[in-house]
Amino acid sequence: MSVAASFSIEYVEHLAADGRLKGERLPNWVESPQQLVDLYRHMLFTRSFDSKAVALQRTGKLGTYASCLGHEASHVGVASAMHVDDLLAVSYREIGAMLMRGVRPREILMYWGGDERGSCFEQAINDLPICVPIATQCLHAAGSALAFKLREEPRVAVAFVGDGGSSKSDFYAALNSAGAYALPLVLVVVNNQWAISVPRRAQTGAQTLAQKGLAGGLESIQVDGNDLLAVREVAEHAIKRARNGHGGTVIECITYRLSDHTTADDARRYRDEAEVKAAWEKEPMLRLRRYLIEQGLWSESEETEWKQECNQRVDEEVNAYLELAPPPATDMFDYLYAELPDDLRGQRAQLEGPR
Amino acid sequence: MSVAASFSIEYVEHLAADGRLKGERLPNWVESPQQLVDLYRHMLFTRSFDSKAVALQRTGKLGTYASCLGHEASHVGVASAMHVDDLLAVSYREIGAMLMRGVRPREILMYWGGDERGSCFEQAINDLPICVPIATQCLHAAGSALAFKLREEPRVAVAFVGDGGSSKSDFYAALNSAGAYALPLVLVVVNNQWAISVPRRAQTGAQTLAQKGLAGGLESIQVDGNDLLAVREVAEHAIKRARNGHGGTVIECITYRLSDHTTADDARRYRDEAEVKAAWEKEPMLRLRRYLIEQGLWSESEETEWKQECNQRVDEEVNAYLELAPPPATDMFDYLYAELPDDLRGQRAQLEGPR
Amino acid sequence: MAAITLIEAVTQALAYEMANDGAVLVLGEDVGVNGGVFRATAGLQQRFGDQRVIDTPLDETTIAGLTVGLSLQGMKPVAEAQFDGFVYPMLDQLICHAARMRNRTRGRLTCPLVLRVPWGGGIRAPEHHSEANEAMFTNVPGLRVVLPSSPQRAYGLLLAAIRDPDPVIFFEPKRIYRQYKEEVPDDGEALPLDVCYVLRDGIDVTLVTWGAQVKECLEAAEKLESDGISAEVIDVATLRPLDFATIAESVARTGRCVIVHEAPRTGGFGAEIAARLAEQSMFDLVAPVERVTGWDTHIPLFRLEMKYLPSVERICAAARRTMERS
Amino acid sequence: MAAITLIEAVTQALAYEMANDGAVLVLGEDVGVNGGVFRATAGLQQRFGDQRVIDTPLDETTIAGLTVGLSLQGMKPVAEAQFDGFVYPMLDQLICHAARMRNRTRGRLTCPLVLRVPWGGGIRAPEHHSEANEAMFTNVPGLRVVLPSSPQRAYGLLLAAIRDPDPVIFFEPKRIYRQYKEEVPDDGEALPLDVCYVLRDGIDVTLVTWGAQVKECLEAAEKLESDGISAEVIDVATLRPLDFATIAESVARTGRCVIVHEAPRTGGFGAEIAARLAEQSMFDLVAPVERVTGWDTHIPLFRLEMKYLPSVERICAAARRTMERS
Ligand SMILES: Cc1ncc(C[n+]2csc(CCOP(=O)(O)OP(=O)(O)O)c2C)c(N)n1
Ligand SMILES: Cc1ncc(C[n+]2csc(CCOP(=O)(O)OP(=O)(O)O)c2C)c(N)n1
Ligand SMILES: [Mg+2]
Ligand SMILES: [Mg+2]
Repeated sequence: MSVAASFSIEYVEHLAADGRLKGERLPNWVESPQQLVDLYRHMLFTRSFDSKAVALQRTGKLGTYASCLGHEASHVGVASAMHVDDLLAVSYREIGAMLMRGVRPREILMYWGGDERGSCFEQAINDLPICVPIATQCLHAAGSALAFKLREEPRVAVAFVGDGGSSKSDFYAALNSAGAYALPLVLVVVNNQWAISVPRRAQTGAQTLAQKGLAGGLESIQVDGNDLLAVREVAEHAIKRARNGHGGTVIECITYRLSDHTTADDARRYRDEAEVKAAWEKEPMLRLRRYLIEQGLWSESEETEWKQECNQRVDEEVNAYLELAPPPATDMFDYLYAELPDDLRGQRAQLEGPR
Repeated sequence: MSVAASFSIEYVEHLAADGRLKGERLPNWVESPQQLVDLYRHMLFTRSFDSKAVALQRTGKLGTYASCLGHEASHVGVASAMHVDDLLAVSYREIGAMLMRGVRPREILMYWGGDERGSCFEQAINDLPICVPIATQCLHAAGSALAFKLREEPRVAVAFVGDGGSSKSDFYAALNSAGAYALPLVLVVVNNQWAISVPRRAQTGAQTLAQKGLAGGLESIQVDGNDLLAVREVAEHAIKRARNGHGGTVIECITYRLSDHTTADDARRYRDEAEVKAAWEKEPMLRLRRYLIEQGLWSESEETEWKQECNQRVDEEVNAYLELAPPPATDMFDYLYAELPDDLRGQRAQLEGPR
Repeated sequence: MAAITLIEAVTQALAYEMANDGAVLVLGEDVGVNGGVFRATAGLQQRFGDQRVIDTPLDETTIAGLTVGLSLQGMKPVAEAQFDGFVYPMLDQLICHAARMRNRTRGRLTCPLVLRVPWGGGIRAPEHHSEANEAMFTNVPGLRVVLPSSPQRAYGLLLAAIRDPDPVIFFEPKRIYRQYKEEVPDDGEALPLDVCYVLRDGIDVTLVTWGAQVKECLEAAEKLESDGISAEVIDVATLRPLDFATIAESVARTGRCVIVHEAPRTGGFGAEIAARLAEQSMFDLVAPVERVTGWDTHIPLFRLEMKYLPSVERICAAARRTMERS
Repeated sequence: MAAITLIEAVTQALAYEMANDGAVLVLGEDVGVNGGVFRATAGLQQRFGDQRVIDTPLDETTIAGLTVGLSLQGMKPVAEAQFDGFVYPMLDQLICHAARMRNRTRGRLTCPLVLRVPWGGGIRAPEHHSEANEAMFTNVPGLRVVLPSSPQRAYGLLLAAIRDPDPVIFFEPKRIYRQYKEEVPDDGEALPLDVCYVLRDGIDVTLVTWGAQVKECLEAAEKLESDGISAEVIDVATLRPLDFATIAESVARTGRCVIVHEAPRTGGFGAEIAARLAEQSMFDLVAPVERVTGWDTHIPLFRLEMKYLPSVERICAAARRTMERS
């Protein structure tokens, strides 16, 4: 009996829940303290937007919405490590990452407000739209990464997927092809412990979700997903590796879904309030705020001020969203093919004309 | 940074290619030397049948056929470790395992001869029929294993899949659910280095195929698939573990496809003759025969005699197959539903009647 | 006996048959403690335990494959697809295996399974949550395809589906899950799996439909009545195998037929009914057949979805055309 | 210019367009060194390199998903499904993504891809290698579905499919891959993607078909001719979008229509054509429409498969019935 292969999965963390650094100093990626403040602002903006979106849904002004409460460090940590030219493939909850990449708040609202125009991003033109069929976006990212590689473009594709989504065939297929072709692909598994009502442990017998990467021969690493310092470090490393032609990585971000699954869900039906309460102790904003304040980089008054500014910006976006006239019904024909086939002209006319 | 999990994949071998034991003595599973002789006979019977089937195809008396030349140790080693009540889910190449389980040679011929009745096994009634859509049988085995577990039956499901098949979503899905439900499931990956023309290295970046099991938290082990002693040991261990409620295992059997992919294939188009020649040096029969002869358990004359008997038995089966009248055309309706819906009676009558 | 909604009738049928037959089990995403995202399996895990009501990992391939495997062992799994837009990864296992196993093993192995699929649009749901893809299944030999449109039919047909020894795709029109209540005796009486239901008699035109559109058709019939047009309304209920005799008999009387469904028109199951009329009822028809369907587009996100779904107006207009063109 | 077979025409079109457009690439199982199990990509990897002709891991979900991703980046991937029976795991990516991307992003992102699918039975192939599942695709908005039946049409339509800015499912009737040769100039001329071809003129009955059955229909027309029945034969070639005008125009002249396809009848694409006749050509028809199709069963293993496929005899009998019943 001999050993054919051996592996270990590392866990990375820097910032403790109480806001203290675990190590001696900040990780290398931090170029200036101001960088941390900027990222913290992004996280706060995300949270402002998110709570506003939930409120809009509650008052009937938005359809079902999936909150990203508690995911801010994972979203901002990863997205901030990307280059503009890279590609982001989200599922539906990565609001923080989308905003960071330049998707406009109104676009996100339009999408959840039942308007396809929300996926016609004005700025984040490299990125893929929200992808509801779980984990299928991982393969779009893999195929895009293959295109980058074939064309020798120094670009990286980053896909987000949930703990639940990491059970899905498409996720395995993506990591398998990432390994087979040594693709510049980073798969970020946001392990927020729940897939609607199904807990993480019911999804798989694996000790970590990161180790799924081993099935494809990928780099595989676990990180405290509530720790911006750690997430950004791990993401930056994986993205650089990918860009330099060294292949793909699976990153498991350990975090917690502090909200219901969506506004259509009631999590009290299936999970313990105590668990949620405990998770609030570890949430990502608080610890970073504590750290920044401790270091004299941020203050309560700046917090208040920035929150106000966030709310104002969000309100503007909300207004823009609410004022939008519905799209013409004929859009459903007009964007179906590059050119409408003759066969469908009659139907389009019927839709348009008086019935 | 800390270590979240670590793993190693072991490689098991006992019998060297030259027929010598690598260790001091036979593995524990061997109860008597006669057992080895019996299994060797099975392997030889498999090879006789297999070469006859190829010959039948060459003379137009059989459709496309997938030879199992070189896989005899993997097939017989695994199948002989199973209980009668266990379930075997094969792909299409595991002739050696099917024969060992009691599938009649004529049934295998009927199947490849274009006759559905070949899947209506007379004896191996627990086992699933040949499954052409790659790796889908792994989920049938997983679902069956779930049934065994729910009913608290001490039964184990064993599925075979190829190196190519280990890239398929269904394989990952099966190992994921085996881990999630701690199923009595053993997934045997027969790594014969080729999936038609695609070499093992092009399927995945993983160093071993066994390590895919880690993605589901399964036991994961590699074995010399040309070494009956090792395969049987590893299979027996995994099956026992499964039967005792300790969950699933992925076994990777390292072997080689000595034949074309099927009779419809010409492997010279894509692989080196030298590679095949080298593989013949390691094939499973020779080393076991050397060992048995060395130990005085087998002789050249016994070999000749048994081969004659095999050929005779195979010929009887071939004759039974060739004499079989075609099934009635109406069978396509009569086995479609438990009872033919009224809606289809007209079509059946049309098929039956004069057209 | 209290009146119940369509979805409550589904739950009632599941509970009845689980109590009646120990081989019946329910599996899917969130079907356990959560009782399903639509609450179809609410209370079942509490009552029957987590060995009978099983949450699955989040993978539709897994659900379909496990379901096939369970059914091969004589269990009677009732799997749930969370929404119709997520059934596609299940097709391979359903088509290549569930639908073929009896035939390909000449009866040695069978797949007595049910796949429940919340179906169709009109509930302002997110993207991929409003599909009507029954046509993917109606060209598949070996399957049965059922689509009830009332609490009573949901109860009786689901019982029949579970008891049927072959695989059944059971679509549930989610728009009318809670539309109205009716009394549904919990008597375990199944309905036949190959019968169309005449919901309203008429003499001028036959409206043939299934699922949520039954509502629109009945409303259209009311409206047409006030114009002096008498419309017969047929709920197809089981698409495969099709009880064409009931439709043909009606059209033989009315001479006119409007087929209504919310799936896209081209290649939808309405085509099959129209085709059979062209084959078998040609000489009975006095006016061209009409189809009122979802457009040949994707069902839009919800700001536009009501412009996509067949409306009472479109149905009435089509019925009137059949009167004018005869 | 040497005459070539249908499959050689496929190879010729692929090679032409790969030389013409650097964004075109081929991917699938065994398409590389091996040149595909049917040899459709033979020689392409040698000529264009392994960055343009790419073997994939053995997973159809992977192939479909990578193809979508490649097309999103402006590549023009031509993926191969090894056999039609293996396309089902591709449906999710094709239906939920490829077919919808343009619409759902309002034109921001598009999926200019082709999926080539060796299609149909009649070659004594193993189980799951003989399916005719075009109806799975014809109800999907946003897709084009093409099915050529001659070397020339294979060449011209495949070029058109690759150049089309939207996803195209390209079925190749494997039974006639090598049936006969014809001259196919390698001139890069594409054929229109929405045209039916009248292959033979006739005045009594219109035979409408696609794929390998074109052969049977032309033979049937010969046979009918000797009985004094003049049959027009139409090759549909592109199923979606459908050029119904050509069919309607023919039926307006003949008054009779026999639709022939090898897929199972119920819910097959023949139903759509019959349905449109019932809607738009009712007053032209003098006899009921006939469908001659594969039975509503699975295509059997090869000892029985010719009893499943539409035969010249069945087609002739149906045509004669249309004469008798008018
Ligand atoms: C293919 C598919 N199946 C089912 C669903 C319904 N669904 C939406 S979200 C969800 C759970 C996802 O959990 P996870 O991947 O952990 O992501 P999270 O919601 O926690 O971010 C499910 C089952 C879906 N969107 N797609
Ligand atoms: C879903 C599916 N895709 C493609 C095929 C065609 N095919 C048959 S065998 C094969 C290669 C299988 O290789 P592997 O899994 O290594 O098994 P081996 O043939 O070596 O035993 C392929 C691609 C198939 N049968 N099923
Ligand atoms: Mg989650
Ligand atoms: Mg192999």
